[in-house]
Amino acid sequence: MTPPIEPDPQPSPSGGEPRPHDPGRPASRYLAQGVTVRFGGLVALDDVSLAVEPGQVHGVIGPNGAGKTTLFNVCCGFVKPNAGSLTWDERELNNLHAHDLAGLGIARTLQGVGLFPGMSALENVMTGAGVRSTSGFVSAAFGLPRARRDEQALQERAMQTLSDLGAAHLAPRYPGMLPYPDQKKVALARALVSEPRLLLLDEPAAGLSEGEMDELGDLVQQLTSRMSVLIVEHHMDLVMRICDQITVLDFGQVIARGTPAEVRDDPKVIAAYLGAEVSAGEEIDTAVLESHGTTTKGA
Amino acid sequence: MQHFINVLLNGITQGIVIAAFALALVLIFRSTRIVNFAQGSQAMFTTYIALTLMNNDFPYWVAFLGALAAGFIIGAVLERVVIRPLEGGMELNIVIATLGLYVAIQALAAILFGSDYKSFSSPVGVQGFQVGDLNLALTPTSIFVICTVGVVVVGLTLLFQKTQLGLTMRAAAFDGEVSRILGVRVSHLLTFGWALAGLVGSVAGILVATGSFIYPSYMESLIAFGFIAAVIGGLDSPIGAVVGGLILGIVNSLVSGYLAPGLVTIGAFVVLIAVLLLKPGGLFSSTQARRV
Amino acid sequence: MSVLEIKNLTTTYGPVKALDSVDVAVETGQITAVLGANGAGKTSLLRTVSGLVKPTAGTITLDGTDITGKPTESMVHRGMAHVPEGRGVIAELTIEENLRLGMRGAAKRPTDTPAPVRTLDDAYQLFPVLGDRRNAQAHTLSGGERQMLVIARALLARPTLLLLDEPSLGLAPRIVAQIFNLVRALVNDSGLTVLLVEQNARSALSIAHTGVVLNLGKVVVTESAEVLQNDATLRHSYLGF
Amino acid sequence: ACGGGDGDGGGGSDPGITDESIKIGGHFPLTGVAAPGYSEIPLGHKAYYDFVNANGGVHDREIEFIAKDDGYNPAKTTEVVNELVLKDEVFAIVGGLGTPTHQAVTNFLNSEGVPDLTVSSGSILWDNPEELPMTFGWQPDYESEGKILGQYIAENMPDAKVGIFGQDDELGEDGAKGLKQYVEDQIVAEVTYVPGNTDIGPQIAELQKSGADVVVGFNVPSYTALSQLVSLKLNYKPEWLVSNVGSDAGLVGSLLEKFSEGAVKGSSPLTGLYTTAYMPQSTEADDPWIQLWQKVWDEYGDGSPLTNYKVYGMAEAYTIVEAMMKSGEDMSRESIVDTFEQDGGDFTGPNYVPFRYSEDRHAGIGGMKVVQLQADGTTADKTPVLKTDVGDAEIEEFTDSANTPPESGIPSD
Amino acid sequence: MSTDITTAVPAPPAGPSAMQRLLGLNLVRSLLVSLGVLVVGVLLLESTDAYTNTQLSSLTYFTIAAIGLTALTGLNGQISLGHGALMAVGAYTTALMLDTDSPLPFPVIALAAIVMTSLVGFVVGIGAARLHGPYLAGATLAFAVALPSVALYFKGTFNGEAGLTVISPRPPEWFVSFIDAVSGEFATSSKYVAYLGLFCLVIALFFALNLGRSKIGRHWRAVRDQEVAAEIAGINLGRTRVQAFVISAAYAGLAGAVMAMVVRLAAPTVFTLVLSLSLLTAVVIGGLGSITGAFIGSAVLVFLPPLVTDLSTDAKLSDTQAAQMSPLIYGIVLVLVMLLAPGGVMGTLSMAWRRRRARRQLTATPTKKG
Ligand SMILES: Nc1ncnc2c1ncn2[C@@H]1O[C@H](COP(=O)(O)OP(=O)(O)OP(=O)(O)O)[C@@H](O)[C@H]1O
Ligand SMILES: Nc1ncnc2c1ncn2[C@@H]1O[C@H](COP(=O)(O)OP(=O)(O)OP(=O)(O)O)[C@@H](O)[C@H]1O
Ligand SMILES: [Mg+2]
Ligand SMILES: [Mg+2]
Repeated sequence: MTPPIEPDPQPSPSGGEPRPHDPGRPASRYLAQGVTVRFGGLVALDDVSLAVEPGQVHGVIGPNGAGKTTLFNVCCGFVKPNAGSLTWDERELNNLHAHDLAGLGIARTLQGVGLFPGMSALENVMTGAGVRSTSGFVSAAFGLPRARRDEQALQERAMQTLSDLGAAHLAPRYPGMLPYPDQKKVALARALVSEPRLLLLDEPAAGLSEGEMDELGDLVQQLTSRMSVLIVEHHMDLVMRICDQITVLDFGQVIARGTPAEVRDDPKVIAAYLGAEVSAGEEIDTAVLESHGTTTKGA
Repeated sequence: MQHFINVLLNGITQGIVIAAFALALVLIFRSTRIVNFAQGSQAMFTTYIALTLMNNDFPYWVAFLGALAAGFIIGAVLERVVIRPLEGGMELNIVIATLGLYVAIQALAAILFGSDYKSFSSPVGVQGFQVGDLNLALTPTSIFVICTVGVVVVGLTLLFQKTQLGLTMRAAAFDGEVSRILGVRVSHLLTFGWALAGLVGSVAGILVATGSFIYPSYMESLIAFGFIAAVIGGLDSPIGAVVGGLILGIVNSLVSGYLAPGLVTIGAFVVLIAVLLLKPGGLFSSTQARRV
Repeated sequence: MSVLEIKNLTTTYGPVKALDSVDVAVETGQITAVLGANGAGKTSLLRTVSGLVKPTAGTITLDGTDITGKPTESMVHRGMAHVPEGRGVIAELTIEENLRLGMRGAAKRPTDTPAPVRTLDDAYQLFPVLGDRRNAQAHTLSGGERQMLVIARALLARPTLLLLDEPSLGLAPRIVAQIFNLVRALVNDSGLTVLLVEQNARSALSIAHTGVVLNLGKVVVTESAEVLQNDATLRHSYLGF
Repeated sequence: ACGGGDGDGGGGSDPGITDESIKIGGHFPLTGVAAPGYSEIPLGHKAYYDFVNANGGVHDREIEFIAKDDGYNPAKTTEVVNELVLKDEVFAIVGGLGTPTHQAVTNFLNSEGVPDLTVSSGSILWDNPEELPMTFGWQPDYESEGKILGQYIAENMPDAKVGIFGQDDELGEDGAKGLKQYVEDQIVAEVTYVPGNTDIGPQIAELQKSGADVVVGFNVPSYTALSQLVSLKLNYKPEWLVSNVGSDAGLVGSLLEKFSEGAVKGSSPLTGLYTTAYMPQSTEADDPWIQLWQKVWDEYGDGSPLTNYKVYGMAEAYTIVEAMMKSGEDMSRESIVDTFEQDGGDFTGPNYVPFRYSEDRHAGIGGMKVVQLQADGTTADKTPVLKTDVGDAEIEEFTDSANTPPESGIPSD
Repeated sequence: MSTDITTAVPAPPAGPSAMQRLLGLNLVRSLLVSLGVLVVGVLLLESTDAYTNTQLSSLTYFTIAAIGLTALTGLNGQISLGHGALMAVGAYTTALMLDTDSPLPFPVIALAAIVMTSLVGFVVGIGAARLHGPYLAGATLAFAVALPSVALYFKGTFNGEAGLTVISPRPPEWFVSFIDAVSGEFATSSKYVAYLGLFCLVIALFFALNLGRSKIGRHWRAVRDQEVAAEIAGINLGRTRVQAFVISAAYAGLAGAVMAMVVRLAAPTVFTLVLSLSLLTAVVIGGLGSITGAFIGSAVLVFLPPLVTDLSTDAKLSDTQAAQMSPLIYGIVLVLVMLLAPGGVMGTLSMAWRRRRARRQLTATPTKKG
């Protein structure tokens, strides 16, 4: 049933160890193949495959509990799949750990915001890029110039990332004191500061107003010049507007994939996820109500 | 053979007492998510109350009940006066406050009751049973202790698993705000949780004392072992506390009987680490929360 | 008649004024939508009403009784159920235990109040996924599944006044539609009153009778939903669509 | 030290001594696990000094005694001894209690030149005049006691299988060392316990398994009571010999009384237990020394009953007062140490055997007798008073008659 | 002078040159603070009596250990109830190395103590890295209770219950003449030990200040605050936790080395659970995460008990009663501090300061939403 994923359009460059991270390189393809995850008896993901093409926004949608977050967690090493493989930079990611992500040029935001409450916004962002500074323990302990230079460069970059998102003024403030959308900005800056080539966004629009959501959409589209984006979202307006490709999950299986237009009209997707607008929903409810005989049938 | 049986029996009786104390710790942990270092001191204090009653010619059972009542009240009062105002702050603050109570109550007991040894008689005998040629390290007192702890565990398990009260206590402990929204009287339940723990703690205090001696710091070694047992058991489960206590008691006894008494604490450490390496949340932990 | 009357309500967090002299009247059997940008004070309004936060000034009257400053615990028995922001499941309890806690609230309610969700089975029928997983701990649920659990739990308390804080957050469109329909059906059929906080103003107004717009803790508009939906100027200036 | 010795007139210019007073202090576990029992020793000291002060003091000087709590923790011992020496500026440290605790301060006291008198511990460490010229032991050392018990077993129970129950420190070790000199080949089991761990079931079970029918305990009193209880639990009934430290019959007996079902009323549950005595015990109401202590305690104590710990404290205090008396009007730190070395062997306290103090020995009481507890709570002598010493010193009978207390109750100069 | 390392907020840059100055200052500031402490320490030691000197030497080792624990608990969020046992490792190492006819110079011995303790800390840290909250507390508590038994078991090396006595090092010539020059007094070995403690403290302080403000400190805090986010940012949770534990152990080791010389003994009874618990107490009542707090908390622990005892004796209580008053008051003080100043001394001060600033800002500019 599942449409097969076409073979890799870019032949692997010959020889040479893939370098862990090189922001100069064009984004590459992220491939998940045959991913299966079981929690006890529950099959959360069943043979799921997906390919994020360079410079594209790839959406994952599906009903609640379909396995979207689980797929995300597999993609970034929080959940070990029972079967399946991940490929990135023409290299298979065996035994992926979450802390390897940053080094691989992959960044992710969390459902919710997950900022460090005990640090200023600037420090939060700096932490996002921390792994890239090379100075070590000794220079830190002695406060050597080398560590100082590193910190300085890092701070500048973090500042730059914040200003790119129009959030420079937040730098010295603590997350707890920030309004929700500002927190989301800081969280995004923290993901972007490491200059990733693949960005994983888990429900980034949750809790945003429509205006803020539009802003987010524009931003994501701008990012595609530098990276690919994999996004999980329930706001169809946003998804349909910004995604190049969409994968639809239901009960852990891929039930459809294609462009927004293709997916939107897929009857399976409508049945499982979008729902046929209000009238279909009404039936469900009245059924519940009637079963108790409490209905006095109005409207 | 007799030696092995006796080392084992000794381990079980020691373990069951550790378990009783661990139970009290688990109760507090369930209701406040902290470890109450003052538990031992509270138990010691109520045991002195029982002793005072007994010295005034009240029978053992009256003294026992008196201690339970005192434990219940002390637990409730401490929760209201000291713990309640600290809730919502850092966990460590509560821990430090309980450490303060631990020291202060012990000092108070020394001032009020004196710091010398006092013997605490047993309602039943302290002489071991003899089966044929076998001298068993088992006395009517140890059977009394085992039965009492058994009753407490069964009671607690039923309370938590089968009753509305138990359900609301657990809810209140895990998420106060949501529980309040659902109409659960969280503040009363937390107080009740401490009171109940105080009561169970005083059971442990008396059981340790029964057929032995007390002095203001007699619960000291039990604090560490009780805590270790509770952690082994998973901190969250009454059954876990009992299993943890028994494991610890038996291991201690075996180490003492077959290796060297000096290695007992090392044995306890090794067991604890072994358990935690296999299950970082203890043997009977249920929650291994989803992180993302 | 108003079930819930909020007069001159002011709530502060330290120096921050989250609510500033708010007046809202919620009519019996109606859906009142509270709208506004992030940080406008919507959640604070609901939390103050259900007693989780103590107001610094003002009164809240429920069915003619002044409930200002009354403990949250008593609200369920007065017929109020609160679906908090952010999926307030008790993660360590099982799904069924969560629901049973909800049912406790119904115990002290008059039995003759019409209520569509009275038993665990009703809840499972409403959201079958909950039934399938009834003995699983709630933390294993996905984000949306948790939201369903919380809504079902609130309904089990047989409330007359339902406070919903962003119920659509993280739910699939189909479920959002289902829930909104359910809410409307409950209001129509059993006389439930709903105070609904929504980020998604468009869908909220589609089921609401009245809309209240908050901005920086102040009520800036109180209008019928119809007017709000149709008045482009109002929509643009306050709701951003 | 800054401010040291200012305003001190009188005999010597040493700290802590003026025309009117002599300030001395000691460290004791007044709180914590070791407090029960041991915290009574300073009470004994205090009562006796009060008695002396009320009767004219030492050469018209009042003795001011400060007991500081160290909780049996050497780190705290260091702190409180620093405080006593540097802040309170005591003349001498007396009765400092415990081996590990006191060991932490001996070097300091000796390098500061502070007399360190009558250490309350039977370790042989205090007898080291070369390196610790200011330090003096008081009670018999554990090794000598072990020897005397060993000889008694070898002579009177030659076929016995002997088990050792020892505390896991120098009390148990030195005691066992002495014991083994005489009964090495009779020993069938040797177990130890760690103070603080009250679970001694496995150890007693081990002794029972070995078939030991005589057990020698080098332990503190609470463990005597515990070992009796555990033996009862195991139906294990060997002959018990318990070192003096652990045989406080009054204390242990009263502890056990509640558990001794079926025993004859009023009889001690410890009846038949062997131990040693190096001075009269609190239960010997007829002994003139005990009568003195009782009188002192009745007048200057806190109303609680007289115990062996208090007797111990008073006896130590007696030694201190005697040394002060003998040091004369112009006592100094140097002179009191001299007195110990010159006259210490002739001190007239309640001890059956004199102290071994001399210029090259700083060891305390040099012997004891083996006694057995009787049903009426008294003791019966099983050996004459025996005198011995560490190493391969012979055990000899000591025939001099015991001292009696002076009429006044205060040693003369 | 702010030595608060948890809330080191890098100021937003105001142009590169200003920032360079600011960052450059970090090292300078650590140096200045450390030197300041050194000078104050010398002044204190030379202006107080011999007894206060010994209390100050206790303060040095206590503070060193408290700083290490502050780093672990305050910055990395790991609770340790086992730091007393780690100090034991340092102290025994020191005692063993001093127990020869010609012992190595103290810096070498201190270094050895640090290395030994770090190794033990590494092993414990690996076990601890997977554990959280009360489980970690339980494991470290078991460690604290167990380690002293090693000394009891291996009697041959560690001399059992009695422990190893430490002969305080004799003050070298130059030190005697230095003290003579400063205060005209004769330098005792107690004074020498106090100075050694002070030097160790200053060095420990210098490193702590640098680390706390560096990338390393930031990563520790990240792991403390939000481990999932930290992990995603590329921080290896396990390695970072072990690193924090080892550093913290190194501090405990140094503290143990100083303690061995101050107490003049390394014995099991010195390193009881109580020591570990008092360290944690010091860290919390001073103000978790603040180095100044570690100083204050340690000072409370060193100076309060004797003070209470003295006051009680002055109030005509008997020695025994006075001795029991001390823990009673101490316990009550702990409870009261937690009730009245939940952020500890430093936390409460900085909170008051921040609140005042916020209020001032608020009155200056009416609330505006971004
Ligand atoms: N640790 C776990 N143990 C048991 N079941 C789990 C666990 N984690 C996830 N599940 C289950 O796996 C399924 C997929 O969950 P997942 O969180 O991936 O859904 P989702 O698609 O992200 O849903 P939503 O849109 O509601 O966030 C759900 O039914 C969930 O309950
Ligand atoms: N516990 C709190 N402490 C301090 N300030 C708070 C707290 N809760 C909310 N605030 C502040 O009060 C104001 C109103 O917040 P509230 O959560 O009520 O807004 P909201 O309209 O529900 O926003 P959202 O759409 O993000 O849920 C905001 O400025 C917020 O930062
Ligand atoms: Mg999800
Ligand atoms: Mg809100």
